[in-house]
Amino acid sequence: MNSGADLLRIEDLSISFAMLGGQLDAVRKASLRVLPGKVTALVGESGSGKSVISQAVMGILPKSATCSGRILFCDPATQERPADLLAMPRDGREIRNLRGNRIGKIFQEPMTSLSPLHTIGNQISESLKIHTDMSGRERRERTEEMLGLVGFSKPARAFDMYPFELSGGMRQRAMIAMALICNPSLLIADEPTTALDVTIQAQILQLLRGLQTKLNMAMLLITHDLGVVANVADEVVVIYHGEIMEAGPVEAIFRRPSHPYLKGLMAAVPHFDMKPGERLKALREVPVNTSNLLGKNKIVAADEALKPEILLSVRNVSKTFTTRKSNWLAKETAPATKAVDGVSFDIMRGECLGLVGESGCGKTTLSKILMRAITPDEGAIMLDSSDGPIDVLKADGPGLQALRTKMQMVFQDPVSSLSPRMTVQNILSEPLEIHGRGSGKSRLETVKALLKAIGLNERHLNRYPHSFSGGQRQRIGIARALALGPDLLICDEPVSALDVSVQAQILNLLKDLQKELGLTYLFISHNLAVVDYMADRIAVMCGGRIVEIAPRETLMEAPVHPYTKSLLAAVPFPDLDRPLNFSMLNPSGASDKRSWGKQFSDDGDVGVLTTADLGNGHLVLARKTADVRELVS
Amino acid sequence: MLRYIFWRILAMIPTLVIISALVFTIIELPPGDYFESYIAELRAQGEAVDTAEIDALRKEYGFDQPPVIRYFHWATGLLHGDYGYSFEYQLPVNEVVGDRLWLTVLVSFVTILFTWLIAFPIGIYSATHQYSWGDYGLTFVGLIGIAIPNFMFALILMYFANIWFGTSIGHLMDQKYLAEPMSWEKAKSILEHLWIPVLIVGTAGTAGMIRRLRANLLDELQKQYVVTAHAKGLHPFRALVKYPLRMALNFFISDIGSILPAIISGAEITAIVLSLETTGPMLIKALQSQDMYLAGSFLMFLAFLTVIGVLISDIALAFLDPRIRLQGGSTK
Amino acid sequence: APEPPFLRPYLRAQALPDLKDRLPKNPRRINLAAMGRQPGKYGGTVRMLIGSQKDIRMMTINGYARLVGYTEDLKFQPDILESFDVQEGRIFTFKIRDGHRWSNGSYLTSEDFRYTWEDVILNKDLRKGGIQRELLANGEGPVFEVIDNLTVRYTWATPNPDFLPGLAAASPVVILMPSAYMRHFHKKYQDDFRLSALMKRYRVKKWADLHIKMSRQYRPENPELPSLDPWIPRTAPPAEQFVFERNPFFHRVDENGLQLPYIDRFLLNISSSEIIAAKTGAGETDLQSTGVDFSDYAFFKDAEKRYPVKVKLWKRTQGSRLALLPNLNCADKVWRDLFWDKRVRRALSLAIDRREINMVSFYGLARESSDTILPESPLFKPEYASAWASHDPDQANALLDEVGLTQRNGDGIRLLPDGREAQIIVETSGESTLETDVLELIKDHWAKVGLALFIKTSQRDVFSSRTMSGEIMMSMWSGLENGVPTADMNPGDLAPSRDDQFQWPSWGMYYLSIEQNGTAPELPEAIRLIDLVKQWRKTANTEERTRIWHEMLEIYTQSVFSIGIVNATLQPVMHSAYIRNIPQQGLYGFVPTCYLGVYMPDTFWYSEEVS
Amino acid sequence: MTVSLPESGAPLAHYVSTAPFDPHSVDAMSEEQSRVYQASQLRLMWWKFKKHRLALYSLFFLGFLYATIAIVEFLAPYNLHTRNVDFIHSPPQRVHLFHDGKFVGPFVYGRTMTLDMDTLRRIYTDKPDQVEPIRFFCRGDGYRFWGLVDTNVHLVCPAKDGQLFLLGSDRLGRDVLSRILYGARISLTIGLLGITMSFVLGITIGGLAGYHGGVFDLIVQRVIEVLQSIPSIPLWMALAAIMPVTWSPILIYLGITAILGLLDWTGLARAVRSKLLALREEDYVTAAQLMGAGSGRIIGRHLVPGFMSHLIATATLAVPGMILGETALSFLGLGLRPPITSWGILLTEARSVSVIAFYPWLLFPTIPVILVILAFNFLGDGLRDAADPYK
Ligand SMILES: Nc1ncnc2c1ncn2[C@@H]1O[C@H](COP(=O)(O)OP(=O)(O)OP(=O)(O)O)[C@@H](O)[C@H]1O
Ligand SMILES: Nc1ncnc2c1ncn2[C@@H]1O[C@H](COP(=O)(O)OP(=O)(O)OP(=O)(O)O)[C@@H](O)[C@H]1O
Ligand SMILES: [Mg+2]
Ligand SMILES: [Mg+2]
Repeated sequence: MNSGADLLRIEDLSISFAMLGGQLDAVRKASLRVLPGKVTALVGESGSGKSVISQAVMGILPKSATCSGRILFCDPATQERPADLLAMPRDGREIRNLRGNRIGKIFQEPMTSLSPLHTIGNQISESLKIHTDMSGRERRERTEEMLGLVGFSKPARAFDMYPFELSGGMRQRAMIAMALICNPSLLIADEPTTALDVTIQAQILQLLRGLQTKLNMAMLLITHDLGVVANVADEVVVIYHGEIMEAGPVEAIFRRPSHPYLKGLMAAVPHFDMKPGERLKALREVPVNTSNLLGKNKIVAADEALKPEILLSVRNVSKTFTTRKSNWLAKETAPATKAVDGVSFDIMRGECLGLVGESGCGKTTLSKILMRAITPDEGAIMLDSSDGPIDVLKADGPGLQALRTKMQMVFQDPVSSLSPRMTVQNILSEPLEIHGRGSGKSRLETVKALLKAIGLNERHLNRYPHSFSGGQRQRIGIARALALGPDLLICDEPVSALDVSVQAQILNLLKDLQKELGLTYLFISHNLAVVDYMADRIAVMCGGRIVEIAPRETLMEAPVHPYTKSLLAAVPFPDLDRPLNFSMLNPSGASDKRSWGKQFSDDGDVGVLTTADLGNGHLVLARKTADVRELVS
Repeated sequence: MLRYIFWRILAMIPTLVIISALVFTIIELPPGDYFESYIAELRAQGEAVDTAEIDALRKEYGFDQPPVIRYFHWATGLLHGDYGYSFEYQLPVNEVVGDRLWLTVLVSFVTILFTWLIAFPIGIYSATHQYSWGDYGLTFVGLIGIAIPNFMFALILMYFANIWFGTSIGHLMDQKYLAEPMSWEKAKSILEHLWIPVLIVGTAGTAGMIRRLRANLLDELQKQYVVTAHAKGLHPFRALVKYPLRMALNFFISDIGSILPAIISGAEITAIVLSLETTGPMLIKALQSQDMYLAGSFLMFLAFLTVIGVLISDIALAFLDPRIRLQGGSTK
Repeated sequence: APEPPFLRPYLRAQALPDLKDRLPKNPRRINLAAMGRQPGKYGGTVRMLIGSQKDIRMMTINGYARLVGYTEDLKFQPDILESFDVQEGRIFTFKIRDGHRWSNGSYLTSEDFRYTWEDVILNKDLRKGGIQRELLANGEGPVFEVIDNLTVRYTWATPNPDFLPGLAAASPVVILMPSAYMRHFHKKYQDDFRLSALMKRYRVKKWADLHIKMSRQYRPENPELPSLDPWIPRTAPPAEQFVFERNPFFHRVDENGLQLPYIDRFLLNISSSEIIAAKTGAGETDLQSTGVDFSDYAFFKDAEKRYPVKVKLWKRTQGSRLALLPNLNCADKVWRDLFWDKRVRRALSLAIDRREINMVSFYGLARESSDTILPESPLFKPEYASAWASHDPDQANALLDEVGLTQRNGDGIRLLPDGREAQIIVETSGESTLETDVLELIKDHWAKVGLALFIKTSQRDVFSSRTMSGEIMMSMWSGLENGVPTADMNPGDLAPSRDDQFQWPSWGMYYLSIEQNGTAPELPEAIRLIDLVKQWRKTANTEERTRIWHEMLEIYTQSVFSIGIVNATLQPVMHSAYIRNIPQQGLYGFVPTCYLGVYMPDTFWYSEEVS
Repeated sequence: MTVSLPESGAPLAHYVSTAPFDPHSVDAMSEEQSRVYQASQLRLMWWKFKKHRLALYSLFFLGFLYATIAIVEFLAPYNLHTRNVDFIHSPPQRVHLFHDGKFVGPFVYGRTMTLDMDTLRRIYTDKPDQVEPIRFFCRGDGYRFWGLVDTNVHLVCPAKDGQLFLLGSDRLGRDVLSRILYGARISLTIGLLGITMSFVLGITIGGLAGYHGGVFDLIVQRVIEVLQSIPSIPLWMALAAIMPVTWSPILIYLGITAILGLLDWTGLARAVRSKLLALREEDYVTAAQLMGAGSGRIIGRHLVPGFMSHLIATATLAVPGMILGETALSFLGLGLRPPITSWGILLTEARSVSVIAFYPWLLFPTIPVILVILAFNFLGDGLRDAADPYK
């Protein structure tokens, strides 16, 4: 193993963007390195320049960017002398030979990074086509193998699927497969696991680690999940506003954080031992005038008692997708996916229902059904709004319009859910315009207040979505959903792209709103600590069904379903002393029903499972025949 | 999809019926009929007109009957493959068109090929080298092509080709080869003449293609998935062709519906000026002299091609972009 | 005499008899030297351009083989006929050349006349319109007799002055068809089975259509149809190129005994009218007079430098190249009253500066004249041409004032009695810029006498119905079609006799429909004119006819029924410099000279040297 | 101070930045910045637009052109129909400044015409001693300005009793330059109506069909098929024939343009539709739907902007059609005809080979056509850039 020389040495890198009204310095004289076979983690606040650095390494900065400094790359596999990547001609042969081949990159936004017109198999195997001389069949085999490695249960089928048919997590895994397919010696992973549930995340981390040892692959890991950092990184670099604040071996960083910024970050991480009512400590707490923020005043406390308890009741909702065959002239025999399968639950007024579950288990689909963005095959949904009950699936005309103000959603994919040709100001004021809230001027005020609440400011008003960092975009999505002051807010991974401190800020904001205005949340997240912090009750989904639902404490402390249990076991902690036990993890994913007890699995029979009530609102999906005690044991 | 195609083909029937009615109306619209314009022409040439005889002819061809009845006769004729009778040529319509059809297809086909061969590379170049001298220069040349009216361009080219290369004026070949069977000399003569209409019609069309392709490409080039492709080490050109170009083709595909009929109808004005032996001038002539069955059947044929073209374009669209659902509404 | 080399293959194959047997016993002998031309030799192909397929009729017109035709100075002469005899202007006896053969070799006999008369003209299926106008005298058809195998006679009760001109016309009256051939298509002679097979083959629904289709002579679309023309068609439409080859049985010979025509072949290529001039100027035609205009002359002249071509300028025969025709039947009462006043018409004519128009559009080479006959006509008198055709705005103003149009508005435009401005809308088919240009000029001329002119262009086919209904106030069209008449030609053009005369369509209709439709002429001059036409038709006496012609011309020009501008405009005739015998000067027109017809293109020949 | 890396491969020291740290330090905005950040979107677009020099010049050029339309009478040295029959087909006159080495200011030499009776051509020769200075702000042909005031003031006029044919004269001795100036009036205005109509219809109908899809789309597509099946030339012919003959040619042309505009949207509609069929699957459209946005808004604010480049390109490409569309028709004897003048008419008047051979200056009207088309295209480029968020 050659760990002699740095694989990647970034020296005094500065990057700035030419913008109207002057230039924006995204990175200022940053230096860092990656050793062969080692992992350097780059952590830092959202918008601090992490992605930009990674783009600079790949030579794919936008044209409006200018950069200076040196990026030396020395590939041990080819025994070449260090070469300055910045000095290479843009899109020249030299750099192209490295890209995708010696340096792989996992992009932060998996949806937009994949071409919508090509199957993922096509896009993944393309790297092989460019850099190897494998035959078509070999490429397909290799790709399917890779897809299997990143956790696709049916790789052969996934090969022929289009990105829009995949869930967020699946796309991210496709992206990972694409970056790894050529066995690069350097992997730049920009938030590689944000859309993945903890079990898959653990599986991916394990895979990466395997490659690291097996192929001596080095990794520049960009993440804000300190838990992941603690588990995989060898060296850590902390960046803030484009400047390196602290750097050192992982030991030093986690045991002796010195810089106030790093300390703040550490403090902002939500953890499982938080007392009820304890607030997260954000780096900067922005006091918000909540009532002003949402454009309408709501005195909740007064009439809360009058309202019925249940805000939204969902009964027996199902949705099946038929995948589009790439050869569609043939009879449509493509297997159907049951994305949501007979889901029923209630959301109480004022509560926060957490929804967790494996990637691809149907969470997004379910939430879109609730929002009427997808029509379910069957089921009923009733919303008991402040103006009387609304049948969500049947509403139309003014009823539908009213419904829209009552329910809002934060999309999982922040990039694609923002109109690329609207400025932030347009985006945020649009819901107000649609529903005729306020005058032009007051709307602008509201927009500014919203921006402030999510930690952005006026200078961002006139920018277009593409010029924001991943986390910034996600926050814009949250602000938009909040603008109307809905009764029910569905948050699909609202903080996945946020660093812990901003995450704390946003979570606190959501909590405040809940408290003061009585907002209700359906909170989808992979980050169990976050769910733990936010939710009053937690529902666990697997394979399109809700397998367990219970109040937070019950679920966290006494999970019953094996799937829930394995989820909890896979949570990485930002603590060097509590490393993930990779060997304990189920190699084929937590949803592998074979490892479940027989009382929980249906063994392929339909209709043998039913919800068992364990009391106290704790429901579990189990065989009709199983009795309660048997389950708890 | 097969079902969709099936339904679409069914839907073509009422469409074609409506079109046939419209075509008939359009041909009927101008006051008078073939015989009147025939009389007018005879008079303009100083020939005597036997009105009684013409009245008899008119009766003969049913022109004393109401248009609706004539429409039915014509439409049922069409169904039986009887395209009616050309007054002007005094022949059944299908005999009139004859060889012209193939010459038209030849000219149009070469023109379209020329347009694409020119427009695609230039469009791609312009988009990737936005605001370079090349971009400006090619844009300029392309725009000149549409800025000079075809008939004038035709006259100019024709004149100078005659002066400089001694090419005979107009037509698709030197007149002496007209009656001859195909030979090497004749083919050469055709080539010598072909480039003029191809250049004229081609340049008139390329600018549109170039500019639209450029615009669409410019939009797509900034998409993240292009960056991904670059990050895979794909050659920029290959990346461009595989990803953004395919996206940008959308507009192009949606236009197939009008390409098919254009192949047959050809660029009428240019063809008239150059006196090409194609179908365009024949159509115009038939319209002008109100030779209604010739014109009508011709238009119907074009309409049929349009309808087919639209169908092809829809199917191609679904091929091109898997997200496109042709059947569903705006919500999934 | 030598055989044409072109026919050699046929002769060798014995597909044709020798020249001696091909010619009638008494062929028509043309003495070229006496005509001031050179006798020539056989051979050559002439390329000619036509604007549309219909223009293959140019071969019939230019070929000009008629039973009776005009000489160059417009006298009747027998051509296909050996001789003809006219008694009392109503008894016409025709003598056929002995041994005259159709182009397929069958003999021409009285039977062909009989067939045409009895089985075609009198057949109700074939002639739905009845007997042609030219064959009617006083509404009655002739009595037809076969005197012998080579002699026929047509006898009318009253004189029929239109008969011979009809036969000599560019588009002649058909009284002769190849009966042997045509019988195949005639119900009377063909059995039903074969007839229906033929109908199927030629895709026609009725036997009459078949007969009409196969017998078309004026537009020679049937290459099978036996013909008497110098060149016979070899191409069936549709085609882009029509080939005509010499008729081996043609009945004319030159003084050396060579059978005419000299030229073997004509190739007629269809070109769009837009490029006929361009092609002509590029030397791509050997003989071209149609589709080219005076405005192309400079271009052709330039081509003389580059190609072995020559361009000649002939005179057009129209009474006026362009004429303004005030619609005396126009619906607008006020204007109609004004137009009925001859002072107004005269004023309109006097106001026009013909000199300027001549200079601008014709290089001063045309003749400024009223719409009347040309000096080439034996009936010409200078006073006809100069009648009200000088440029005299003062007199025009005076005339208009006299009429009572004294009020003017601020722009100097006169006001009509009802207070409207005097705006004259002139409609034109606007097919050439010449018309609009001339109108532009006239607009200014008329403005000087206080009349506003507006130009409106409309489609040619709606023109006549709109004039008829009085919607058109004044139109621009060509003047008298035949500017070189003889007293024996029908003077109907000068009187309201047809519905396509745009100055009095309704009156013309009245006469044409034998007082069934239209309205009776109301102006005394018009009534007189039509009376004179009737008189002319009744008399067979040339002197009497001459008198009538003069009276009519006098009335017509003095009344200014049509406002002529310039006549004797020039027509370029472009030809290969190798072709001989094309007259330096000629009268060019459909009537009466049949374009090149009376100048006998069958006597044109190719020499080895350029002239 | 910045971080310094250790030697290649050496262990990394624990580095801590000593720079002052304030989490609330949002960089203070400079005045320039705050101006930018507060600016309205239109203003931002204008700034971006301005950066495209050529587009800016094009805008000025077109603005200037449209302004001149209003005062053509003043700008043109002659009136539209002023003729001088002594100067038929006179080639362009050169403007000189010096005569005999002396500065005289802009002038042209007087000309004489001789008729060559052999070739029937007019030969023009400059008279080397006859200096005809060009006059400015001078009195010339009278005209009624905007139908209100009678005046005869022109920007430039020929010398008294002299001629000024800067671009030559035509077959009636009319000044080509003046006719081009007058022609601009019709060429630059009437066609706009048709373009606007077809654009509004194309975007709306295509947008609705693409966005809603389903049955609506099916119907719209059938309608489009029907309309596309009718080639425009026969339609022109039919319409031209049935328009009341009493209408003025302008009115007829306007009417036909309008009707064609009503029918011409199909191509655009199909393009819009197929693009929207794809775009409507984007998440941001769902997001907008969930906000309660109506179809109009979604199409107008979310979808169409994503298609703006294409629309702008199409619009600028429609300009040649607007200017020259009528040439094809005039050519067929439909549409506008003399004496009304537009660029198209001026060009169709030059439709014989002899013009190209002898009077090439009659082809001058192509130059303004080319310039206008180029200007519109560059303007379109600028607009595209201004609307482009990635710029
Ligand atoms: N194309 C661009 N044009 C202008 N500014 C940009 C562009 N891309 C990024 N920026 C700016 O550069 C800064 C750094 O962005 P970057 O994407 O590197 O953040 P990041 O550290 O990856 O944040 P996150 O964790 O939220 O993804 C941000 O302020 C962002 O607004
Ligand atoms: N448009 C579609 N066509 C076909 N299948 C789809 C479509 N959308 C989603 N699916 C399938 O439905 C299943 C559920 O997807 P969904 O997006 O709801 O997952 P998720 O729970 O949100 O996952 P993640 O946490 O990874 O985002 C997946 O198997 C996915 O492949
Ligand atoms: Mg980032
Ligand atoms: Mg999801």
